[in-house]
Amino acid sequence: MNTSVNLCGVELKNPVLECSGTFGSGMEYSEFVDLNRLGGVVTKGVASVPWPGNPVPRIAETPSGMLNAIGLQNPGIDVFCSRDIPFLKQFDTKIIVNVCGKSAEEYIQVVDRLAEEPVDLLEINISCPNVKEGGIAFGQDPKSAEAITRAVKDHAKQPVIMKLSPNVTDITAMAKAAEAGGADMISLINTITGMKIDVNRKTFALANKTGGLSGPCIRPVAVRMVYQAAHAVNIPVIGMGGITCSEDALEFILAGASAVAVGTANFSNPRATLDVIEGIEEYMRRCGVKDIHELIGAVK
Amino acid sequence: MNTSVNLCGVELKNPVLECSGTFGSGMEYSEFVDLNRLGGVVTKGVASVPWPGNPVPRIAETPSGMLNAIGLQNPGIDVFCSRDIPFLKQFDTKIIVNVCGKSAEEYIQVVDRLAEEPVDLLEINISCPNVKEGGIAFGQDPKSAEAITRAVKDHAKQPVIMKLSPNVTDITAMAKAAEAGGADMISLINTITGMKIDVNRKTFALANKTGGLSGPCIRPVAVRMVYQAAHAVNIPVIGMGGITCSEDALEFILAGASAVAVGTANFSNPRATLDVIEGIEEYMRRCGVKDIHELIGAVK
Amino acid sequence: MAKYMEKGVVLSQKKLCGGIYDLVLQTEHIAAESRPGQFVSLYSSDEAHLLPRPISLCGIDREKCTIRLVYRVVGYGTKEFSGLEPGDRVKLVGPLGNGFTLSDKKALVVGGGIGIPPMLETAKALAFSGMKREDIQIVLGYRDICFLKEEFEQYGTVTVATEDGSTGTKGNVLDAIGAYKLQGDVIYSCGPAPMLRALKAYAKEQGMECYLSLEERMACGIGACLGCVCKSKDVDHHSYVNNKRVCADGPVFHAEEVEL
Amino acid sequence: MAKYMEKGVVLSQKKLCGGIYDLVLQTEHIAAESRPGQFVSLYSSDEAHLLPRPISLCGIDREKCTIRLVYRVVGYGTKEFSGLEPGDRVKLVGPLGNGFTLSDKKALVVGGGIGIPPMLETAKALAFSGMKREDIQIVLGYRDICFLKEEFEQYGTVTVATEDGSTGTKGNVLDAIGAYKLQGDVIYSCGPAPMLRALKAYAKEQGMECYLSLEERMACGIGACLGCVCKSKDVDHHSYVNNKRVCADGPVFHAEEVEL
Repeated sequence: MNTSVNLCGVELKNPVLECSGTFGSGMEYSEFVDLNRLGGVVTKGVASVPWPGNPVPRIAETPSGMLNAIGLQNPGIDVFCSRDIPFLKQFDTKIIVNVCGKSAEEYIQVVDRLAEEPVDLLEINISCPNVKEGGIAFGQDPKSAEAITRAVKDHAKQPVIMKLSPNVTDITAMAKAAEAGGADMISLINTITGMKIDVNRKTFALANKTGGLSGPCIRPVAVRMVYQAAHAVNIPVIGMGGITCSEDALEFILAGASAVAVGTANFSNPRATLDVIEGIEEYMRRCGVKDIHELIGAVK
Repeated sequence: MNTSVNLCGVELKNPVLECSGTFGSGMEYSEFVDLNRLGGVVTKGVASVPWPGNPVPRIAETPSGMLNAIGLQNPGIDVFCSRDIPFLKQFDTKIIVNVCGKSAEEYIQVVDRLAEEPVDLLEINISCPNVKEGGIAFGQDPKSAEAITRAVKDHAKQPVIMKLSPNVTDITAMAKAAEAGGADMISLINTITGMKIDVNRKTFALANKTGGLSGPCIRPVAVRMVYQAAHAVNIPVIGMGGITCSEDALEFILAGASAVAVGTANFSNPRATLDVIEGIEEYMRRCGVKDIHELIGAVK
Repeated sequence: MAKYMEKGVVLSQKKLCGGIYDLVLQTEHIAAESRPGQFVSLYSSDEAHLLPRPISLCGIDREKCTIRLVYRVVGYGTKEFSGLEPGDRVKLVGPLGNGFTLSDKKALVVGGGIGIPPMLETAKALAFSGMKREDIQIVLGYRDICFLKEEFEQYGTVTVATEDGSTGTKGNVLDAIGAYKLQGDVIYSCGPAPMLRALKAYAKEQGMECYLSLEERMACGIGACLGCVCKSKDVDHHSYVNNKRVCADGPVFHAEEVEL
Repeated sequence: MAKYMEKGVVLSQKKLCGGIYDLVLQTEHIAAESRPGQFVSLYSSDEAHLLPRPISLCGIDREKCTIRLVYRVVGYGTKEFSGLEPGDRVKLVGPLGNGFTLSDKKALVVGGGIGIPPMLETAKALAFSGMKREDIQIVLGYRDICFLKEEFEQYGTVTVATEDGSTGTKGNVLDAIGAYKLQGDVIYSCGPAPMLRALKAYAKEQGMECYLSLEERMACGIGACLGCVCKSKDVDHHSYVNNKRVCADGPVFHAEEVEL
C-alpha cells in the first residue's frame, strides 16, 4: 500500500500535514504525536522580525468551529532558524515553513534567510485575515497575488506553496493567479472572516472584532473551493479546512487534493493528525486501494 | 416595551421574519406557529413561470449546518398569486415576496405582476447559488447588482429588499451597489456555496455537486457581513444566517440589523421563530430595554 | 391530521440483530393520530446535527399512546438513538406523511430490508380490518438475518427471501413471489429503490394495483422546503412541476404516479 | 512533566451551591503528575463545541489517582459537565500549566470567587510541607454563599469577605486583609482580574512576593496556538514579544512579571 505523495520533488511519506498556526513548530504537540509519523510539519507563520499579535481575547468558540485573531504573533526568522528548525530536524518528516509579511520585501527577507536552511517547502501566507497590513491584501486580488508569487519565486530556493484565502468571489481566479506567478503548489483554505458578539456584555467576543473562522463548520466551503481550484490549475493542491478525521481528509483528497492538513482539530484532539493517518490507511485496506494516487481527484 | 420596527414605511410588529425557502408560504408551518405572531412572512422564491428545481438528493447535513440545492423549485407567479397570497392575507402579518429570475426581464415580470397585489415588501433574490443562470450572477458583481436593482426599482410598487450573497470578496461593495441602484433595504446573508463528498459511495452528496451552506455554522460569517454592510450603507439591513435562538438574533441586531430572519432552524425546531420572538422580549425585560431601537447597531 | 412536536419518553429498546434496533416511545399525541405507513422525525441531541431523521412507524398503540420504531443504524443520528435507554427523552415531530390507504382487496404486503418495519403495522391493520388471513400474503426480503418475521406471521402468510439463501428463497422479494406464485390484487410495499422499481414493473405486467413507500433525504419533513421530491407523472399540487414531496405528498405513492 | 489525554471516569459529583459543582474524576496518569495551581482541559461530548474548558485542580490524590474539580456553570460546556454522573466518562487533557512554586515563607493564600478552588490544594500542600498553621493565612472572597470554607480551615486560619456582608468582612479580599491586618511574606492567589490587580498593588506597597493565577480564553491549552497570552514585563521565551502564554508559561505568574 502506498500512501506517499511527491509534491514537486518533495516526497511525503503520507499526505497528512497540519495547518500553520495550529501546531506551533510541533514542540508542544510532540508530547502527544510522534512527529516522525507525519507527512510534514507546517510551522506557525514566521516574519522577518518578531510580531506581537493582537490583544486578547483572541479566541471564541462558535458552532462546530472557532474564531481566532492571534494576529500572527511570532518570534521572527532569527529565533526561528536557531530554535525551531534544529528542533524539527531531529525528526524524519518534511519541514514546511509558513512565511508571513506586511510587504513584498518582508516576505522576501524571510525567504532569502531560509535559502540555506534545511527546509523542504515554503508556504506563503497571503490570506491571514487578522493583520491589518499585508497578508490578506495580497490574497483577495488576483493581480496582487500573482505579483507577490512571482516576487517570492524569484528568491525562493525551495518549492513555493501559496496559501489562499476563501474570502474571495472566485477562488479559481486566485488559484490561476498563483499558478501564473509561478507557484509550485497552492494550499487552501485559510480561515473565513467572521465575528461573534457577546449579547450579554454587549461587545465583540474578540478584541480584534473580527477573526478567522475555522473548524468543521467551514469544511463544506473548503471542499468546494479545493474541488474548484484543483480543476482550475495544473499544480498540486493541498486541502484543509475542518478536517477532524480520515473521512474528512478523504473528502479533500477525492475532491482533488494531493495532500491535506489538520488544523482546529488539533485543539479538540491533540492526536488528530495520527487518527487521520491511521484512518486513511484503514480506508485504503478496506476499499482495496493500493496507491493513494487512485483517490486523488477521483470524484469528478 | 416596543419591539416594532418600521422598514421603509412598513411597520412590523416585531423584527422577526423567516428566511425565504425555509418556510414555504407558511402553510405547513402554520400547524406549529401562529403566523399572526411573526413580524412578517418571507415567501419561498417565486419566478415568472414554474421552475422544477434540481434533481435529488437536494439535501445534505454538515457540521452544525446543511447544504441544499433545491434550485428554486416554485409554481410560478400565477399560482402564487391565486393561492399563496390569499392564504397569507388571512393573517395579521406582513407579506414579503421573494422574487427570483434568470434575467432582468423575468424579475420584472414578477415584480409587475405583484404591483396590484396586497404584498408589503419585495425581496429580490440575486444570490441563489443553486441555479445556473441568473440569481448569483447578479449577486457577485457590484455593477450587475446595481443594474438589476435599478431595473427592479423602476417597476416595483412596493419597497425593495435586495438579498445579497456572501460569496463575494467585499460585501460592502455589494451593499453599496444595491443602495446606489435604489434599493430600499438589503438582506443578508444568503447561503455560502459548499460541497460534500460521500467517501464511501465516492460521489457528491448532492446531485447538483454544490449546494448552499446554511445553519449555525455560518453565523459568524453572517454577523461579520451584516456588521460591515450596516456600516457601509444608510438603508436598513435585515440580518440572517444561522439564527436558532434569541441570543443569535440579538447578535445581528446589535451588529446593526433592523430585522432578522430565522432559516434552517425551522427544520430543527418548527417553533424556532416564536422562540426567537419570546426570547427577545425576555432579554429586553431583563436588560431594561424599552425599545428595540436601543439595540439596533449598539455594538460598534 | 394534526402534527405535534413532542419529547417522547423511551419505554424500551432492544437490539433485534446486527445494527437493527427496536425502540418503543411513549408519546403525548402522536400515536393517537398515526396510521400505518406514516413516519416520525427524530432529532439528535447533538447540536452539530440539525436535521430530523425520518423513521417509519413499525407499530402504533393508540390506546397506550405509544409508537414502535424499528430502524437500522446508518449514521450519527441512528447511532445516538440506539443508545437511548428507558426513561430517556427524545425530540420528535409527527405523525408525518400520508400513510397507506388500505382496502379489502387481496393483498401482497412486501417489505425489503429496513423497509420491512412499516409493513408490520400495515399487515396488522389489514388483519384487524377483518380480512381473511389467506388474503394477506406477506413477502419479506432480508440480507441474511430475519427480524420481525414471527410477528408478521400473526397477520398473514409469510414468505421470506434472503440474499444469502439462509432462509426461504435465495434472492429478493420478486424471486420469492415468482417461486411461490403469490397472487393478489394490490401490493403495499416499502424497501430499497431497486426493489420498488421491480415491484412497479411486476404490478404493471400483472395488472395489479401497487403502492410504494419511498425514501429521500429530508430537511423540514413537513412539505415546506422541497428537499425530498420525486418525479411524478402528474403535476404536483405544490409547484405544478411534476415533483411530488416524499414527506408530505408521500411517502406512499401509487406506483404509476411516480418515476423511480 | 508529561501531559496525557484520557477518558476520566466520574466517581462523584455534587452541587455545592448555586451554580458551583464539585466533581471527582478517576484518572489514569494525570493525578500522579499534577501539582497545585495546575489545570486540566475538559472536553464537551457535543460535536458542536470543540474547544477545551480549562478547569483548575481543587484537589489531587496522587495515590488514588483522582482529581477534584470545583467549577462554576458559565456556559454550554460546564452545564454539560454538571450533568455528569458516577460512571460517566469525560475526555480530558492534563496536567497543564506551571502551578504554584511554593516556599516555606509566611503565606497569604487568597482566592476570590471561582478562583477559590485551586487555592485549596495549594493551602493543603503548604500545610503538608510542615509549615505552621499560623503561617498559612487564608483569605476567601465570595459573592454571598461560602463554599469550601470548612475544608480550608483544616490547613490554616481562614478569613472571609462577602460582597453582601452575609459572612465575615463586607467587601472583597483586600477589605478583609485590611480589616484583620493580615501579614505574610508571600501571596499565592487566584481570582477575578480586579482582585489580582489590587493584590499586585498591595503586595508591591507592602514589599511582598506575590503570585497570581490568571485566566484567559484558550484553544489548544498546551502553548502552541498563542490564543491565551498576557502582557509580560520581560520578553517571553516563545515569541520574544512580551507575551507570556497563560496556558503554558502560566497560569501562575510572579505579579511583577505580568501587566494586568
